[in-house]
Amino acid sequence: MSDLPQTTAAPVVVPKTSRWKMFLRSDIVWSYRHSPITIVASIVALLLVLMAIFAPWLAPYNPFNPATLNLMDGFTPPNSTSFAGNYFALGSDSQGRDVLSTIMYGLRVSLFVGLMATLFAMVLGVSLGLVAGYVGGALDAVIMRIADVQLSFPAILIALLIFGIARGIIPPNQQEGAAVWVLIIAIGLANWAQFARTVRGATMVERQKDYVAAARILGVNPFIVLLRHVLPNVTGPVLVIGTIGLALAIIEEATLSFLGVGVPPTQPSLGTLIRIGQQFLFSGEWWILLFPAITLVLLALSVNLLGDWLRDALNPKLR
Amino acid sequence: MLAFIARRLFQSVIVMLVVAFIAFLVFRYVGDPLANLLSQDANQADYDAARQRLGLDQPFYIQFFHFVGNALQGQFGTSYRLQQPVSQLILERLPATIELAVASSIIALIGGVGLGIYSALRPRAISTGFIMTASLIGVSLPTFLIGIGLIYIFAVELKWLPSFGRGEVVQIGWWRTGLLTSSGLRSLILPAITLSLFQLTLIMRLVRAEMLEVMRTDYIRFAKARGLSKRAINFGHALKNTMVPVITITGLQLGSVIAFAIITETVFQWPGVGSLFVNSVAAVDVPVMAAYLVFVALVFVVINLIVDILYFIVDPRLRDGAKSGR
Amino acid sequence: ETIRWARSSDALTLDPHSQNQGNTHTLAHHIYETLLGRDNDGNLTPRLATEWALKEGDDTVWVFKLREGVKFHDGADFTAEDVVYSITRAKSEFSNMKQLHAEVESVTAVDDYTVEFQMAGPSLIYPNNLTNTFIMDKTWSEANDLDTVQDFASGATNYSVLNTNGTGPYTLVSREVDVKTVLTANPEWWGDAPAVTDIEYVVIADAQTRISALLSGEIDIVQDVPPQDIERLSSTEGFKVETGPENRVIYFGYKVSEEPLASSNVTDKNPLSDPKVREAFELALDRDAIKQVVMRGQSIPTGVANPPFVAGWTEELDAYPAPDVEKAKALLAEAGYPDGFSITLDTPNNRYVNDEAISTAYVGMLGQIGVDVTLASRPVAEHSPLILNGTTDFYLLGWGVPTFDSAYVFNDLYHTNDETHGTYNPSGYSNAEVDEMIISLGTESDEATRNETVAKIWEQVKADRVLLPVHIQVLAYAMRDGVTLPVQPENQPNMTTVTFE
Amino acid sequence: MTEPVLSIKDLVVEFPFRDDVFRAVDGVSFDIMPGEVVGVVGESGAGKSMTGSAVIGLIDRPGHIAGGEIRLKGERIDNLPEAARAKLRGKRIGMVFQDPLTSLNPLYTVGDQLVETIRTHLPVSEAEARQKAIDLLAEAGIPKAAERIDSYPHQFSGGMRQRVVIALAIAAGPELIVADEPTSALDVSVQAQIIKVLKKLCTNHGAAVMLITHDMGVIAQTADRMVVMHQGKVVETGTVGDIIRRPREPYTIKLINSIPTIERKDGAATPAPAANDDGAYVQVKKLVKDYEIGGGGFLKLMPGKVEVFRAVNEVSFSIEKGKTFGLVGESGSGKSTCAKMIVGLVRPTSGQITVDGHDIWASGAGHQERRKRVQMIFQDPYASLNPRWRVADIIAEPMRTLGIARNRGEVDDRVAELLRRVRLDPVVMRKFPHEFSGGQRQRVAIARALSSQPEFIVCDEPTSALDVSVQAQVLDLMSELQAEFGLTYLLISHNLAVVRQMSSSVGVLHNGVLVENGPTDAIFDNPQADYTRMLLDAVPDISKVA
Ligand SMILES: Nc1ncnc2c1ncn2[C@@H]1O[C@H](COP(=O)(O)OP(=O)(O)OP(=O)(O)O)[C@@H](O)[C@H]1O
Ligand SMILES: Nc1ncnc2c1ncn2[C@@H]1O[C@H](COP(=O)(O)OP(=O)(O)OP(=O)(O)O)[C@@H](O)[C@H]1O
Ligand SMILES: [Mg+2]
Ligand SMILES: [Mg+2]
Repeated sequence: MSDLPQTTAAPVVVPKTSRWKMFLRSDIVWSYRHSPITIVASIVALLLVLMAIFAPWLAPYNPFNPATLNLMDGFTPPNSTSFAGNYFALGSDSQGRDVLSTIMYGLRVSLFVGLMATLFAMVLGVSLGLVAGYVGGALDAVIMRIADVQLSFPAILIALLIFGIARGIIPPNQQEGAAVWVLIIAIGLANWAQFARTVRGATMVERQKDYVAAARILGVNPFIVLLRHVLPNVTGPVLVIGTIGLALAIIEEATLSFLGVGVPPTQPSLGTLIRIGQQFLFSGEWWILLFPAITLVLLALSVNLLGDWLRDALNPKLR
Repeated sequence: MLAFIARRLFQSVIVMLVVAFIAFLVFRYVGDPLANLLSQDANQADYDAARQRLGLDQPFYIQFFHFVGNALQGQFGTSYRLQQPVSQLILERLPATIELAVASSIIALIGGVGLGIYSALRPRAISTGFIMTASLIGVSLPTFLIGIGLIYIFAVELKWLPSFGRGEVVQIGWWRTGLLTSSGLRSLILPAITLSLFQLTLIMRLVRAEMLEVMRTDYIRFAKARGLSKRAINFGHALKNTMVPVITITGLQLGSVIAFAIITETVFQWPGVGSLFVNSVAAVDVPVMAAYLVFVALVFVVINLIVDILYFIVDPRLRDGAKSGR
Repeated sequence: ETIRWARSSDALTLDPHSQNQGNTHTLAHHIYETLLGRDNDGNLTPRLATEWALKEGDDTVWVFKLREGVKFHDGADFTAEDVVYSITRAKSEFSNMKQLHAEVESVTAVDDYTVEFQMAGPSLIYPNNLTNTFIMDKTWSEANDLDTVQDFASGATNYSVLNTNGTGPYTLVSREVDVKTVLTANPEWWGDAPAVTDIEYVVIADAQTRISALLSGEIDIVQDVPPQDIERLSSTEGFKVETGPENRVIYFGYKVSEEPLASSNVTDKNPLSDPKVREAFELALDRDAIKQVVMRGQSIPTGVANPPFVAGWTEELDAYPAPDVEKAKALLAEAGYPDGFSITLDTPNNRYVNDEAISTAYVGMLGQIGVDVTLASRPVAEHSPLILNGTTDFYLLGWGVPTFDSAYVFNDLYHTNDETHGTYNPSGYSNAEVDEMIISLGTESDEATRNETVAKIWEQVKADRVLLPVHIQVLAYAMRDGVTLPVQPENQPNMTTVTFE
Repeated sequence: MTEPVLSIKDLVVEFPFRDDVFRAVDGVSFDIMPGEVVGVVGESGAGKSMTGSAVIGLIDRPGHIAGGEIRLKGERIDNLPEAARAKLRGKRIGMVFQDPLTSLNPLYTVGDQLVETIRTHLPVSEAEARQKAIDLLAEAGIPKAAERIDSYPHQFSGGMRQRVVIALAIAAGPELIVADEPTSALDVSVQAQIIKVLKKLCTNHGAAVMLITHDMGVIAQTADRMVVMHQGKVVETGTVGDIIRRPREPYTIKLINSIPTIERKDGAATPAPAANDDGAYVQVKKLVKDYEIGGGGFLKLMPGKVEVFRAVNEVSFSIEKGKTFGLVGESGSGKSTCAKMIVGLVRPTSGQITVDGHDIWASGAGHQERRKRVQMIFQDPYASLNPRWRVADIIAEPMRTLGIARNRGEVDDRVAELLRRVRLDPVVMRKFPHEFSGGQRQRVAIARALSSQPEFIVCDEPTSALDVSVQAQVLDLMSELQAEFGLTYLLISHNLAVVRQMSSSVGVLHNGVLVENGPTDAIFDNPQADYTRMLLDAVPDISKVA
């Protein structure tokens, strides 16, 4: 900024640096490298995600395959061998499932539900937010009023309601197969408003900017303007909300499962595991509750930490 | 300002209608209330008769019409499960929820605003880093886990505090309060903390973010340049300006405390509307569920209105500028 | 002494005839009394009636001699008129007790302390139906407009929903529905003054909170103790647990009719209509493992859908085969399903002790013989309609037998599902011969013949593998040391039976 | 010998930046005597504000004073502890910031803020402080100060707010006032008044003023001496007259030369023919724009009357092919709204715009054709380029949209050609906008405008976000391109000097009404409307230097 080109014809010299090097030099990488807690959080998150993805190969047992279970393995304490002669690093639960394996598989369910729900909320919220912010007027008013109503009800309540509707609509014998998708939609519908609000705000700011005007002068289709011009410029906040929303979705899934309206107990998520484990809090089998609970908190915490960091790294002013 | 409030009220009515409709719609599908109402050996004829008596055989929009009409008169029918007028049930349970919600709101507000200010004023202190990390743990811990943990530690292991219920209550008029007895107050501690933690964290982070933002503004810089004392800048100027956005979000958050109480009340067996709702959901007690939803919407609407009025008090720009579009 | 007593859900109403439901009766038994009681072994005992017998020469009339000198809480005397009034009320339209008295044609007061029940036909087991029908004061009821029973289903209410006037050992002090009910001893009661002088009855829905409350000393007696906590509680100093079998059997049911199953991958026929498959299902079920692990020893495995308290139960019927996975697989292969098939199991998750866990365990066991089961777990309010509407292929259910008579089981579980019978029989099982025998039980006057028929029916339905019984549920009451509340097989504990040390 | 009020010696301000250290101020030295106004000039980023911040001790972290010393009346202040420095602020050093809209706390009345400041520094009672506040406001030129004192900032206009800010700065009678761009957010007319107030105050109070600005005109009118800064260093110091007339350093010379003057440029712009010629290339006829105000959101769902604000009121003018029409007027007068209607961004309430005989707002076929003809260059080069797009894509967008070029090679060739035309090296195609300086970005924006091969370009404040030196380059480029391709320009600016230099005819907008319209020289030399005269008088100009 401070250098004054000497002649009007002065060519600008571009230093040829690879994209990778530029990425390494970017603010975001720098702030990442200087935040030890973020590094730890990302490693924990990565480990958990890898654990979830590779559960079928890593887990010592397959707790989702009832045929391999032996009820007589039940309630084996951590780091010991059951009557049936199987070893359980983190103990086994009331059904003789290996707690370590159920956690790995449960993480899969929790992460899948969390990710898909967040994605759903994101797509819905971002689209509505873009439209509301760009078109404005009555459409905007209607969308935002709906968002207000949604925000005034805690997500859990909304998810409970949607769950209720789905239960009523889907024939009973298909409910279990659909349970995961119902959860995803329920949590997604409970969380879209945050995205919509933020994106709407950002869109209203971007819409005013001259680059949008420049495109409009050309007569570019508003849909294209939204998609190609505005959308990329609102990804920052969306990413941040997405991350924090993911943590929230994971907790919501757990809470719903805890309230007994989650995934089927034969394919438990972390929340279902906690609900089951909670029954054994006083009976001495603490590991059935404790390990899934720790995993859930670790997951939510590390994702939250990442979101927090991302928020600061992308925009120090962002709330 | 009156016009503004009138407009808000109009919006609120729409919101309430939408909520009522959703409430109604949803609960028609949740399950069959009759399964619980009739005894084990009731037969099909009994079922049909009961369905007819309850009006469950009528078309859905007619049922909705009845519902709204009665709701306007404060009539939500009789609970299928508890066989009392729903409005009476809710009124009976309301004091418990309100006391819990208010107590935890106070904790959340004082703690949240205090910690938020502290961490905003000392952005680089180690204690702030600690608070910020701890606050993330606060939002990462599901409420039910916090409740279970607190009960286990403070009631079962240490035996310091009661694990459930409201303790001794005193009746004042129709209000049944637990605030006047020591056992009532002791019973309040754990649930109030459980319920407040999440909100506290949110408020704290919000206050911090807003305050940091405000601290960067020109008028704060100018206030410094004018030589005002640190106190005047931090608490007079920065805090007051922080409050404007904080009021909205906090208002909404506190509104959702009441609804959030569902989980806390369930874990602590707190005899409020939240546990009433959860028990009703399990029993498909439609009138109670519908009334509860409408009640939550009402709370939201009222809080929104209070927030708007607070806005007027705090922000002079709104008082006369509510109309100018610039 | 005061007893603070917690259970998972409250009485639905205090109108004694409105609901035929366990929790409701439990509270009512403290305030009101019935003509006959039942001891903890399931035998009938005198209560407001001191003697009862069929009228000599007419086996369609039951004669009851009433206890003298009994007073209602408001001071009124208890007389035969009150019995006539109460039974008539219990038979009236909105009463949920009316099925139990369907055979009663009329009740008449012979004198102040004698009543006669005119039955429609010979009704040998009728006195069994009287153990939960409470006697109200005619004068008080009429004064308070109580002739009509509270119409529970349509949300009606009446004076007796929150006010009481019984002859029982306790009087109502205060009631906060779903939260807390306070009772105090009735000094005028005819029986021996109970050791418990005051009762605080609180509702704590969450099991862990309930146990916490006991452990933290806020509660003296807890009902509905999860089996996994029994051991810990009994080994914790200062607490103990009383256990005993409940008069309730837990079983799996399935569609046995020819129609293909809605939830199965076999779409052209119903695998379960083949008795071989049903046998395989039984051989896959390891009842003892469920008892040991899921129920923590707190159950009594059984091979018949009939609790031992109930007349008709025999040891042979109770026997069940040892689990045999290999044989089960062979049977499946024989039936044409060498690779098994898929099916959905519907289970309640808040009704019976560890209901969901039992189902989960069974899903694993079926998995071992190659049957791929999806578990659908729901609160009972959503689960029951599936059974009543017959929209389930495979389900778990429990059945209590308040009359202690097999006919009660047959009527609802085995009779063909029609207007009046087989309400809880969604299986499609329909055996005319069995139906006929079931109907004959109602009017059979000869006890020996009746018992024979009962045995025959049991033999038939067991051979037909209509239901797959798992176990008899065990009840557990936990309490602090120094207090003893014995287990009551109908889960109707009475505080008058509490003893202190 | 009087002692200087402020004496800065070898001041260095550094920002540790990752692994690097950035020197924002690099060895600056100068003195300010009592009663003296010293102007600090230099282009954006030269370190002017940073020097001011260092003096008052409010450098944002992680910046810090890394060397040199600052003395106030001989007393060294730069190394004082924070508490002691805070005591100086307001009491001995007053500060005025650029933006009056954001310098006042919106939640407190003007009086509250004044009283608070006064009572912080002076041992007076509430009532006395209030009286003093009224006096100060009156002195700063707020009419009926006693009545207005309980107003909130938003109830004041920008100029009034800036007066309040000044009143606040002088409340405790400081010896030194640091004014950082005190007028650059204001209209020229208001700017002139504020400068007067500032000058009067410093003569009345004998305070020294450090006036930071990039506007040479303001300096010329206000300051006694000036300091020219460039890249954190002082390039030249001296009396204003000396430097403006006889700049010695090459940087200063360049700076002075690139300032456009409102004086007639010899040999420039031939007189334009009469306005509203029907044969003109661009014709604007009775353009009106009404905006609905108040009651957004939900209210729109309800019927009812809508209040209307007329932003543009029956504006008509025409532009000859290949000529430039300048549109001037103060902020909010409707200039941008006109521009937006002309390029097709905002639908006019009524009126007609034709370019080469085609109605811009006619619907139906030929829509794309019309789009091609008109292009726009925007004020803020930072906001007019999509930050997520590469330069090549930005410039190619019009070609792709309008179907001028389709295949990749052709597009790339054209983009390279366009970049060369705006004097940028084609290799920058792969860069993102944030990797350019402001002037370079504006070139990219111009390249994009040229990309659709337009004949008519609307330029809305094309240089007002740029430094004077960069402004000169961009204006030169625009003139060159006009000559080269016969472009027609509509040039919107509030800078009268720029308009005079560039355009052949001018229109003056005031509150949405075109008050005057005609050949540039005629209007500038012989204004008819009062408003035009007022505008012209208010323009600070280096040629007016005493
Ligand atoms: N907080 C900061 N962090 C890093 N660099 C900064 C910061 N504030 C200013 N700078 C840099 O310091 C240099 C001097 O800035 P300064 O604000 O003094 O410029 P200026 O001369 O006032 O420019 P302008 O006319 O645009 O106000 C600039 O290069 C700027 O980018
Ligand atoms: N979308 C809108 N809704 C309502 N009023 C508007 C809108 N856009 C502009 N205005 C008003 O119209 C008037 C003219 O605005 P315009 O942007 O054309 O002014 P301008 O002359 O370009 O000013 P500046 O020099 O500050 O850019 C202003 O009073 C402005 O507040
Ligand atoms: Mg500056
Ligand atoms: Mg403009």
